[in-house]
Amino acid sequence: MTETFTSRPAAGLDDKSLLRAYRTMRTIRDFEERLHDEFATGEIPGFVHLYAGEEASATGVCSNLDDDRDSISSTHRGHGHCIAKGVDVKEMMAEIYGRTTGSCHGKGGSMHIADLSKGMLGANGIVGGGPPLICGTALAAKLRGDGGVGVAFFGDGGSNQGTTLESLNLASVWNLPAVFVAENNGYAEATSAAWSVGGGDIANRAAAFGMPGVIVDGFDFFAVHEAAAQAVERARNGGGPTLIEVKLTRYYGHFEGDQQTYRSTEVAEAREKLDCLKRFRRTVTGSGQLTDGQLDQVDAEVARLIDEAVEEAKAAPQPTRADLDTDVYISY
Amino acid sequence: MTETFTSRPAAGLDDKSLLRAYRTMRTIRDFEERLHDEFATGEIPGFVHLYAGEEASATGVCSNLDDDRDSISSTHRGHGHCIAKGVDVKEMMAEIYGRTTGSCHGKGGSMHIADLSKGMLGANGIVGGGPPLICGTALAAKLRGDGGVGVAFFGDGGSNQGTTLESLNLASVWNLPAVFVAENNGYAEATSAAWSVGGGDIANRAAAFGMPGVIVDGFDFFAVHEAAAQAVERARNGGGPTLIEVKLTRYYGHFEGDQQTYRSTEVAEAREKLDCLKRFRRTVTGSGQLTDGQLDQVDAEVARLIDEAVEEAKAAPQPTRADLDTDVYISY
Amino acid sequence: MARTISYREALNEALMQEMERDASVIVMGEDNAGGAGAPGEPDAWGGVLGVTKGLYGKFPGRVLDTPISESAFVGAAVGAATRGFRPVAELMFIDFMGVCFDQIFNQAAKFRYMFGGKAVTPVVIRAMYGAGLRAAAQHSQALYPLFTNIPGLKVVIPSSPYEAKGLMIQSIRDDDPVIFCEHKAMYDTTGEVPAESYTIPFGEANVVREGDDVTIVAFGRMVSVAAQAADELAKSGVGCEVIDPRTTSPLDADTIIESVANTGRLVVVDESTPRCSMASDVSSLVAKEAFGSLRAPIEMVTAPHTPVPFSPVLEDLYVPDAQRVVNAVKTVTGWER
Amino acid sequence: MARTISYREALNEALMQEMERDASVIVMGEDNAGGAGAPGEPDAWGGVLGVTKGLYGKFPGRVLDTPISESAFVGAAVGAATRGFRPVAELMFIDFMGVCFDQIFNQAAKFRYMFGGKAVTPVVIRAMYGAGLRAAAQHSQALYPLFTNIPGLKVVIPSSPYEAKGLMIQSIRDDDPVIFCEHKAMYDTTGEVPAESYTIPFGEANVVREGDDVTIVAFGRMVSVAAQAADELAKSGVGCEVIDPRTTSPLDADTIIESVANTGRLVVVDESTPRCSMASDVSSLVAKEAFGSLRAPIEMVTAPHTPVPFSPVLEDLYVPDAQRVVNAVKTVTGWER
Ligand SMILES: Cc1ncc(C[n+]2csc(CCOP(=O)(O)OP(=O)(O)O)c2C)c(N)n1
Ligand SMILES: Cc1ncc(C[n+]2csc(CCOP(=O)(O)OP(=O)(O)O)c2C)c(N)n1
Ligand SMILES: [Mg+2]
Ligand SMILES: [Mg+2]
Repeated sequence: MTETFTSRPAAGLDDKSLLRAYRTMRTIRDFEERLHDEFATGEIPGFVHLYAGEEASATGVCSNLDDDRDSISSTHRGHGHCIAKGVDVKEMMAEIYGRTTGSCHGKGGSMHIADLSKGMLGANGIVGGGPPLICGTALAAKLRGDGGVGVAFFGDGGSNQGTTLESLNLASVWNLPAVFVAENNGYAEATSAAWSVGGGDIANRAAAFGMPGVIVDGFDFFAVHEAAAQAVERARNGGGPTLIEVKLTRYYGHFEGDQQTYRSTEVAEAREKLDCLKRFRRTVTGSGQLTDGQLDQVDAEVARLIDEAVEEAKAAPQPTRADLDTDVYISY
Repeated sequence: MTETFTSRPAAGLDDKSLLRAYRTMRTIRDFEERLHDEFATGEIPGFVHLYAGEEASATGVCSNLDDDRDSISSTHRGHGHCIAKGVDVKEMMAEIYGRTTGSCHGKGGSMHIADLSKGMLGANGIVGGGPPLICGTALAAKLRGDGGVGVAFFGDGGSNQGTTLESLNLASVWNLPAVFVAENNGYAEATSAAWSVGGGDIANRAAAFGMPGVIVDGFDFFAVHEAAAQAVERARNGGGPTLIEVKLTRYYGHFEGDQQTYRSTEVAEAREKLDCLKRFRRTVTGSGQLTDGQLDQVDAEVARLIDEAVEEAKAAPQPTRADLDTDVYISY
Repeated sequence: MARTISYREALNEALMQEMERDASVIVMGEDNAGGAGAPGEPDAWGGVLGVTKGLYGKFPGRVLDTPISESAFVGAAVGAATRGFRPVAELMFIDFMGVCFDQIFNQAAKFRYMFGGKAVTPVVIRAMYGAGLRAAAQHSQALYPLFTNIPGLKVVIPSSPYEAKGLMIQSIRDDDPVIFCEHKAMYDTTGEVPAESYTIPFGEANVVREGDDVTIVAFGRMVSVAAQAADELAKSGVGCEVIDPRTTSPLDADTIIESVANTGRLVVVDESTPRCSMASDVSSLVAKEAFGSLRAPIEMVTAPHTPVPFSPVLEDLYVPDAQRVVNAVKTVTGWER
Repeated sequence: MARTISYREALNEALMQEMERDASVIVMGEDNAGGAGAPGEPDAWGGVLGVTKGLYGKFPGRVLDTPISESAFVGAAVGAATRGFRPVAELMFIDFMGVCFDQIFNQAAKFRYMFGGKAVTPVVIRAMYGAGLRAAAQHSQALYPLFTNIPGLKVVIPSSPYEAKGLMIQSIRDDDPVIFCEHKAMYDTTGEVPAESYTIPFGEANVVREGDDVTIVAFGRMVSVAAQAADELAKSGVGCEVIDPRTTSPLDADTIIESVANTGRLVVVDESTPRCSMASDVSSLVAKEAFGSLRAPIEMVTAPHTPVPFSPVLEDLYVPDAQRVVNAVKTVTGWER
């Protein structure tokens, strides 16, 4: 049942959609690169897991989703999913700095950025925490009959967690409008996916639970977009869940501070030869749909946005004692 | 990878082994039939889940196992596994009656009968509780290098529990000498396996985790024995885990008291046409290896054993207040 | 109009009425309809002990059977709650929390705080607790202290059919995640219950009976045990005030403290094991907030620090009974500084 | 011979020495070797915060990396323990208990009792607890009360490098299941630790400092916070007896009760959330067993009933500090009946 997607031409996306996709990927990249630098200064508290390198996955999938009826769950490596699902970038940055202007008022931090109004159910500090939740949002959409889908992102490491595996089965049995996106970046912390994922490809697990499984090249926005489009379409039409395995590479360590002694040249190679942003640019300028100038302009705008986001975050107020015990409950 | 086993001739088993297998199956059957009757009198406390009808599974698998180096985990429906792994029948009966002479001094009851000295890690009240434990006993055997194997029995319902699915993966990744035996009796409580097991056959899940999967007819002792023999052999030789799906039927309700409104004639049919004891008898007398007389004698001996077990259990002492708080810890 | 019905029927009626009233209420759990995919009738079970019986017949699309995968379906209930539904998920035995606790305590319980006040997660998780059915160590625990420890959860323990119905309706309407603990040995207990819908607010204790000599705080099934002890003690002239907090989180501290201010003595009766329990929780509250009123040590009547034994003889010794409560009251009333 | 080493090094040394001494000791967890299957060095990580660093190099077959599947590998540790091994499994963050609690509390903890005294399950589960690293709500909890509630588990909370080493060695040699709670913000804390192997028995509190005015019971990282407060209070002539119980289960009740018999006042300092906590547990113990000695209400200094906030400002307010302990002591010493 497992099928491999390869790159296609711009797959019928109009200029506006292409520009939007590029802007999203560029925003994620710059957001993460900047965090990498800022983290090194010691000013950012806590654990930060960067999504740089994996942009085509979140963007390719979420470019098929609506703000309101569609929802996603994410992981500890959640910034890319948040941005792709439309969470405000400045609020995200402020959250990572722990400020009251942050998405979560400074109470969540990098690992818990959420925006339920955008159908973004939160980054998640628990590996395997998201897939069960997505069974619920997909169920809600199904019961409501609004054609909505739920998408669970998880890693190769997360594909071994019982909660994830159970969710595949539940989604299949309930015939839910759900899409499971396994982002296989080759490692869970320092542990190789080639070792930890019994059975080889994660996509192979789809058949075990009665759903289609596909593998896509995570450097190729178009391949991801297309695979997700088919899965989302199937889900919206009552055809049930799909498991998509996206193969990709993370450009930084597991978290900021990781010395990455467990891998060597693959990142440099990926950055050089496979990078999703470079490839996207080659494709759309090569086909003549967009010009380098258009893309350069996006780059400039995004750079400005990120600068502002960091500046504003640093200037934003910290929470105060009064915030400590609010919002534990809705009613007390 | 999924392969279906069908019945074979007596598969090279000598008379003694055949008689032993028959005795085991008969003991399980009589034990359970008698419990069914005794439960109706109201004298047996708690929840009792009967294994009647499924005897060929426990017996076929455990006839490949040694007392000391091999271990098994079981389920809420554990009597058959216990008997097949050599737990003392009288102690089991006494345990079910809650007496001090019971396998667990009356503190465990039907759902927790264990005998660690026989490598029987306990019936288990938690669906999916056993497979992780078996990863550990298999690991112990592997580290010790004694050729031992660990066998986890679980039901169709249990095949959907995340703990079970994780264990399949861990056993595969660690290349453990483990055998996973999914006893698919068609139902988890009132819920049909055809509905709850996404992906159809449970054996299909083997490939997802990188191990062989086979399906066997659970009414056929020889098919189970043979499939298990191959899996155990592979495990002992460092070939890693196997998933065996045994298809069978439970003759009584989920637990004693279940009205079974969710199924109709299948039990009567199975009892009549498929029954493992009848079939075994036909096979071994048909091939001339054993005579009806020999088997009848076993029947008589087992009947006596069960009578005595019940009698002795009823006469055995109850625990007393002094037992209430002993054995929580080894050292206090 | 009040009729005499059972605890089970009271719960069933609460679910039925709320499903009728509010289309966003959905119910899910193993065999909650019963027999999904089976050839027999679709409502074959209606829950393992019959609490959800008949719901599927009335609201077929809104009562969902589940595979045995508590993390997935409890998580699904949580997820659906964030999207406008009011799911009631059945964990069956509270002892099964161990295979799905993450979705409860790290997800549902923390969303609102972690997301800066922006999440609404009105999920109810029903679970049977308690000893008495000879169900042994993995099916008899009284684990509400574990949930009470977790900020973000509300924990409800109804002590009678009347309480069961009103508290269930409140649980469903409440916007926070609720752990609803049903004592499995009480399903056949009967009592007066209004036919119409009503709610009982959280965090407001019920003073089951008044008295001036000793305050007894008891939870769930222990409320009737405490009341029985109080009856007994009344014969010898000892007046017990029996308080049923109804919810352990939030806890009605004021009612307890006021009562102790009057009686000067406290006994807490808790079916759970003693360490980090509700018995210790209420004791510590009073030792801090009402110390000046206390005239005797605080007695705790709990299960022992052991798993629940199977043997009926041992299980009967395990569960606190009226005699032990009487003894505790005698200890505190007989105490001289 | 004692050297100054860190809490992390003390733990590592304990593991190393026990693995050397006893071939049945094995270690497992996510990246405990580090980098299984990766092209780099095999001991790339040695645990996420480096506690198991170097073990794989010395004992390659006995240090196992695991997939992210806590139920399976914690259960595997439990299973191997029933077959003659002494596994030390790392749960990494104690907050991850929610995905594997069943194997701990329904399996390991109950085997001995449930099987009538016939099981031996010497498993150690290491887990990091506590706030301070800005790791937010799902990576900062102090969940030891949940384990303390469970009969059959022993729960250890070392408060210094010396305690860490001795208690770890004892945990490995102990025949019962042990939950070993390491405070992640203490890994770099240094102290004097003997180079040779030694054990610290369970259930024997350490009187960290003596004093006659107030008893302070504190756990884990809170021991140093309490000691700091005691230093501060000593300046104004208030003598605090600071007690580190070392293990919450078993709990050394006698030492606490004797101390309160002398001081008449108690403050409990507990990093966990307040409900059904160790603060409440110790308070209730004293309110029952040492009431006659008590001259003031029992104060509890705990985290608030909220998830752990990410914001450094809020997290610093969240964790009990010396000032709050000082205030509590002043409350109890200033109290007049
Ligand atoms: C239940 C649980 N176990 C372990 C961890 C610690 N942890 C955080 S991220 C991670 C690796 C995740 O790997 P993967 O799923 O492949 O995602 P990636 O980091 O590669 O994006 C681990 C082990 C956790 N957060 N939750
Ligand atoms: C974790 C957990 N969930 C639910 C239950 C309740 N329960 C006990 S047996 C059972 C059905 C098990 O079905 P299956 O695995 O097919 O075994 P069978 O009863 O058919 O032998 C259920 C739901 C349980 N004991 N543990
Ligand atoms: Mg990964
Ligand atoms: Mg079954």
